[in-house]
Amino acid sequence: MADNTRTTTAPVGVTPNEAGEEPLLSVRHLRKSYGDHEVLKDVSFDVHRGQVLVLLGPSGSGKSTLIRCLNGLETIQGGEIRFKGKVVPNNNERAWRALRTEIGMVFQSYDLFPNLTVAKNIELGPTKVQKRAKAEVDEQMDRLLRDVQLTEYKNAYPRELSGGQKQRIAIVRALAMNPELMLFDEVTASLDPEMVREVLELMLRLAKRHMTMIVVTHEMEFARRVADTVMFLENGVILERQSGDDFFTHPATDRARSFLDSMSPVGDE
Amino acid sequence: MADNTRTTTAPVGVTPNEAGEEPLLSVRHLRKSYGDHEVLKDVSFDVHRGQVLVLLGPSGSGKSTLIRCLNGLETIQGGEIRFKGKVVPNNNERAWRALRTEIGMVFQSYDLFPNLTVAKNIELGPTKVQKRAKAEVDEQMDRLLRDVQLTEYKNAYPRELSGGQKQRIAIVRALAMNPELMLFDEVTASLDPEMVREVLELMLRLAKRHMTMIVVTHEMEFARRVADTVMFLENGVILERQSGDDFFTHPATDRARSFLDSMSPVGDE
Amino acid sequence: MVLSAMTDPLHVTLASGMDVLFVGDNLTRLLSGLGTSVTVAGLALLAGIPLGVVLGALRTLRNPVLRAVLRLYLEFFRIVPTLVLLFLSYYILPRELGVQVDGVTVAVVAFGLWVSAEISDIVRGALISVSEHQVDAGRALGMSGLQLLWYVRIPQSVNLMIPAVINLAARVIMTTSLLLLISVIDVVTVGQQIMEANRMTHPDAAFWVYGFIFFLYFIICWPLAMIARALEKRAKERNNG
Amino acid sequence: ACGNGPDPAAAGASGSGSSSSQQGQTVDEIKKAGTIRIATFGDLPPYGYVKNDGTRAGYDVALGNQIGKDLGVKVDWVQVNADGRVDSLKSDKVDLVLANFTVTDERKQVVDFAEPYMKVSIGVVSPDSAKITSADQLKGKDLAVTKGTTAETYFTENYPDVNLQKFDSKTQQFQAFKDGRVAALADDNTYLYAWAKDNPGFTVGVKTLGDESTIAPAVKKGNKSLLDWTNKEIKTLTADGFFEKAYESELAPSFTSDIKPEDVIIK
Amino acid sequence: MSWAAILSALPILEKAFVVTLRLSAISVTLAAVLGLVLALVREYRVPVLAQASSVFEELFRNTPLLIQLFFLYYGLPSVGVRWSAEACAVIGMSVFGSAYMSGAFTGGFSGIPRVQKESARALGLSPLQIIRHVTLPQGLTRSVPAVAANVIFMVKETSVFTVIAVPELTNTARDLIGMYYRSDEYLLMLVVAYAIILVPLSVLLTLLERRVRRGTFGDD
Ligand SMILES: Nc1ncnc2c1ncn2[C@@H]1O[C@H](COP(=O)(O)OP(=O)(O)OP(=O)(O)O)[C@@H](O)[C@H]1O
Ligand SMILES: Nc1ncnc2c1ncn2[C@@H]1O[C@H](COP(=O)(O)OP(=O)(O)OP(=O)(O)O)[C@@H](O)[C@H]1O
Ligand SMILES: [Mg+2]
Ligand SMILES: [Mg+2]
Repeated sequence: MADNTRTTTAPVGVTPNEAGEEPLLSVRHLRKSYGDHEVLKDVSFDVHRGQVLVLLGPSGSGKSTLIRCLNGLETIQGGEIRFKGKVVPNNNERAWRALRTEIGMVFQSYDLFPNLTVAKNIELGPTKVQKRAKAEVDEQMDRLLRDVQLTEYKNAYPRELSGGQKQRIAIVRALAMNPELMLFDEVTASLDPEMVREVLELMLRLAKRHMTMIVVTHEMEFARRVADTVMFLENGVILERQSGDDFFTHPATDRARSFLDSMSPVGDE
Repeated sequence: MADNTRTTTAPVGVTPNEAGEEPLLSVRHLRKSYGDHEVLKDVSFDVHRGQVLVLLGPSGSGKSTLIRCLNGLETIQGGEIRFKGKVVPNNNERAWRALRTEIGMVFQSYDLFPNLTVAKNIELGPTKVQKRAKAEVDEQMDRLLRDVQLTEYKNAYPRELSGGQKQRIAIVRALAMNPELMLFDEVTASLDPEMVREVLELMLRLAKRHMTMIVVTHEMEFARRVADTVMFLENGVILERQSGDDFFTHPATDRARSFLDSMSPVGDE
Repeated sequence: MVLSAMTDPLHVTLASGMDVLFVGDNLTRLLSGLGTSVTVAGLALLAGIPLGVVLGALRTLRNPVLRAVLRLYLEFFRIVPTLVLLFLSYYILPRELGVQVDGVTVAVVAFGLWVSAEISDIVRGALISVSEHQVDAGRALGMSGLQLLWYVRIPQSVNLMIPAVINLAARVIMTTSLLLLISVIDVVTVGQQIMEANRMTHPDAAFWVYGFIFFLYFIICWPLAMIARALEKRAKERNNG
Repeated sequence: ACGNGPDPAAAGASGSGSSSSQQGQTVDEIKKAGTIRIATFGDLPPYGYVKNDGTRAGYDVALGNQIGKDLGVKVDWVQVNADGRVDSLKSDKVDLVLANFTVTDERKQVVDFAEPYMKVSIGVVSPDSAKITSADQLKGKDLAVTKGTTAETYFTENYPDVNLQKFDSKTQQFQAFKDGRVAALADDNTYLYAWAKDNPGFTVGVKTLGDESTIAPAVKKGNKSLLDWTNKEIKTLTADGFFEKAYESELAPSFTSDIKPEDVIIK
Repeated sequence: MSWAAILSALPILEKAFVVTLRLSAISVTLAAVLGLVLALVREYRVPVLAQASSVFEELFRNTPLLIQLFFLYYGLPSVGVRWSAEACAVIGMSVFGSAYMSGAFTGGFSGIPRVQKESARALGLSPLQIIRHVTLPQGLTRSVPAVAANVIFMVKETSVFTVIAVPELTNTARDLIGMYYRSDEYLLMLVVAYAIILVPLSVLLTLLERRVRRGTFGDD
């Protein structure tokens, strides 16, 4: 699954993986600015089916922005995004709206709808957007809830859940749409330390089941375990892109090395 | 300095430390409720000069409440707090106000006054409360700022500082009163991971200089390094109290053990 | 200052002055005058709220022309005092419409338009106060603009709108005190009729009649304010929880 | 189609709908509608006021009720203040104004007056303790008037040195006067006679000011149909002695004995 | 539309304009000061006064200004208290406005994060020092938007002074209409006069709001 490109400049042109398959997602020359401030500068990379890509980088480097671009939540200033081989017309909300049912996303801030029960939160997308039959959706929901051991909270409101439970439900809500790609943006960053674990374990299980995922996280131990590929971003530029094992043992750039140092627990000098 | 009581019930009566000195702070049978909800139940412990006491426990166990009681920020329902040998009359705001110049406190959420510059923030307590001469205060401030390498931000407003810088200034502000005891309540919990380190390192330096401190934290690695004594709180009760080394290697209670497990990085099974 | 005026003869007149309220049908007349005021307020709200909701929703759209026009509409009502608005309608409405319009209708139209402007701002404010995270979460599920409005923005902002609307209702009721200036027989007009009819027997009627009307308005508007506050508090707790 | 009153626009919709709103309702339309809308004061005893039982009474009201009877329709009273009388006609809120409406040249340009039914001129009432006996004494003093009355116009034009305090309604001007907020009050003398009788300690020190004027019913400008009918009605009523009777029942009890019917009624 | 009528009414309305401005300025200032005192009394839970302040606010927020003015001007003299029309207007509006202003200030004070006051206490500051260094500077800044809205509201409400014969804008315009029957001209002048006061005022207050928000709190 892991591809072993070790390069500081991103490849240009669609790169088939070892199996010769086309990538699921392919990004070329992506540029994004807020006003004068260029946040992503010529970003290119591929993600293949079943691959887990971990995005690392200091605060403000553009990780969230990049991941939001991959779901069409931001307008972009240039470049090309290709999903399942087809180019997504830039900044076309209608095209993205259709794609979003195939790309699931979970945010850092709890994003369950507080006015709806857990069940209603999960059903909303499949029934109202995908227009699937409620019976079938409910059956799938029950399965997913059992999987995360939250069946008993089906009729609870988000406010009755702990932070970790909320994030697991948010993941279930995205999974209920049967996405082909999942995007995770620091989903454990707002959690109490004790709850971080239950969410990360769910994500590990997904990775083991070959879900294609792009993950932004500050949990280094988790990143090390889950990453097929690591992409290190700074100032909107991909500084390096390596297999997870290589990145954590011998990062290619000084910047990445000092970043890894700063993330290790205090006092390990 | 570390005392080696290993007990699940807190000692009663003031306990001199090895050197026979009276404790700096001594708490007996402290009780605190919010309405019907009893948050602290009969809490007793001592802190000696130069000692670092780390308070651990799951969310909602009462750590913040306890630390706030030690600065008179909460009214209490019973018990006795003794500082430098003298009993503090319960819920007497005037008595506490005098003591607060000797007990510094830093909160989780940034608590610098946004309407004042860094310098004004630091000067406020020493000049207005302690009525010290501005020249002398300024000299001390310059020394402290140099120590945390933030001299250049002297005339900046808090909004121009990063989270880590804000917390270091908050610590400097407390130190400028020359307190004999410092209270820290999860001062790194709102920080980006990269900024956590600069704050924890400052706290480590303080500990090395024998500042007496009570610290609530979720950073286990840091806790292990800094703690002379660890006190484990659950549901408002001190479940155990041990030297730091002992606590992290062989906690006495199952509850503490499972707590430590849950705090370790994911996937260490 | 008031106390210094409380000399002895006062107590004689106090008793007699209050009687005015209970002579003849005066009490019922006052109450029915108040009924007129409350009816006007009710009709104005009934007309103004739906219009305001639509305008408010339109103001969240991106169309700059539409937004500018609606903003101007709001600003007009913000600048012109309600009393002046009432006169404008009183003098201009019948002429422009070429039909007979009585004071009550004038008031309902004027207040209704004013209410719609205020409601549009309440609705817009509430709709855009829904956190962008929530809207992003909806978009990430593939929802369309209308679905976002219907499933995310509206349900999450009604509990902010309702207290504001109740507060506005109380304000509209209070503002109906201006009706006397356009010849509507409202509670104040009735009060003045009573003072005039009893000017010989109760020379101090003004104190009691105006005092009573003051009290009447208070017992209508105060509970509304309390309800609004309670709902506001609950909405805040919900949003945090 | 809105409003509580009768709806002539609907009544005349088939034919002269637009003309009716140009010139007001014709007599035929009023009869068809079954109601005539008359503007009057609600706070001007003994001319137009509301009794404690909520019914209207007074000299103007008696005339209006007689008109309603002779037309064979119900009277729909619309209470106005002085400054609302012209506009109530202009904006079709009423068919007829019977509200102590003094005939003036300015007003003739905006409404049509019928034959007068009362004589009037401006008077000034003041406290006995500081009696005002000529208008010149008022210079630099506060004088209460009601907005839209002839008294206001008269003093504005002839005595610019008098500080006019302008009130919305009769109630308010008399209340302010009695509270000692002003030195004197100017209004129609007939009205002041009645008020001074009710309020011992006050005298109408200036009985007539300027020219004697008349009070007449008014209709919307151009409403010839109703104007002609009203003229005929006033003549008939005068001949029948209606106004003497009304004077005796409505006004006399409120006036002091030095006032004679001839001071008020037009022969 | 007659330009002659407009021109001849200009000097009269100009006088009325000044009256409206003057009474607005006085009432707004008094209301702001009184409102601040009421809010502080409540913020610091001064016994008795705090409750009195709440009752005061409820009473005058929930009754129309017009009735309050009638009561002051026509009602009080019958029990022996007589104030001039302008005094009634200013007293009435200040009382009425202060009920709204105290709400605005209370909102500003309660918006200060709890930790701000606590960290001030933790530094040993006395309650008065906390008011001076924390509550006032931060609370006033936070209440600017609500206070600004109240200012606009109060200036508009001065139109109600017309009922107690204060020769302000609305009163004067109605009077002109009553005398000369030219409603179009005078109504237009009335609306323009209010716009001349309120448009610049509201622009000014919006600018102040923006500045204060940026200046003091940034993204905090
Ligand atoms: N809505 C916005 N408007 C303007 N600038 C923005 C906006 N969102 C992000 N930025 C800027 O874009 C840059 C990248 O931000 P982004 O949130 O993508 O960083 P990040 O890598 O996710 O950081 P973090 O680890 O703190 O989440 C930052 O400099 C940020 O200030
Ligand atoms: N102001 C308050 N009113 C009512 N209950 C409170 C209040 N503050 C705290 N509590 C309750 O007291 C208990 C202890 O809270 P406390 O904040 O001391 O826990 P903690 O150990 O600091 O938790 P954390 O690790 O999440 O900070 C909790 O159950 C909490 O809900
Ligand atoms: Mg981010
Ligand atoms: Mg805590």
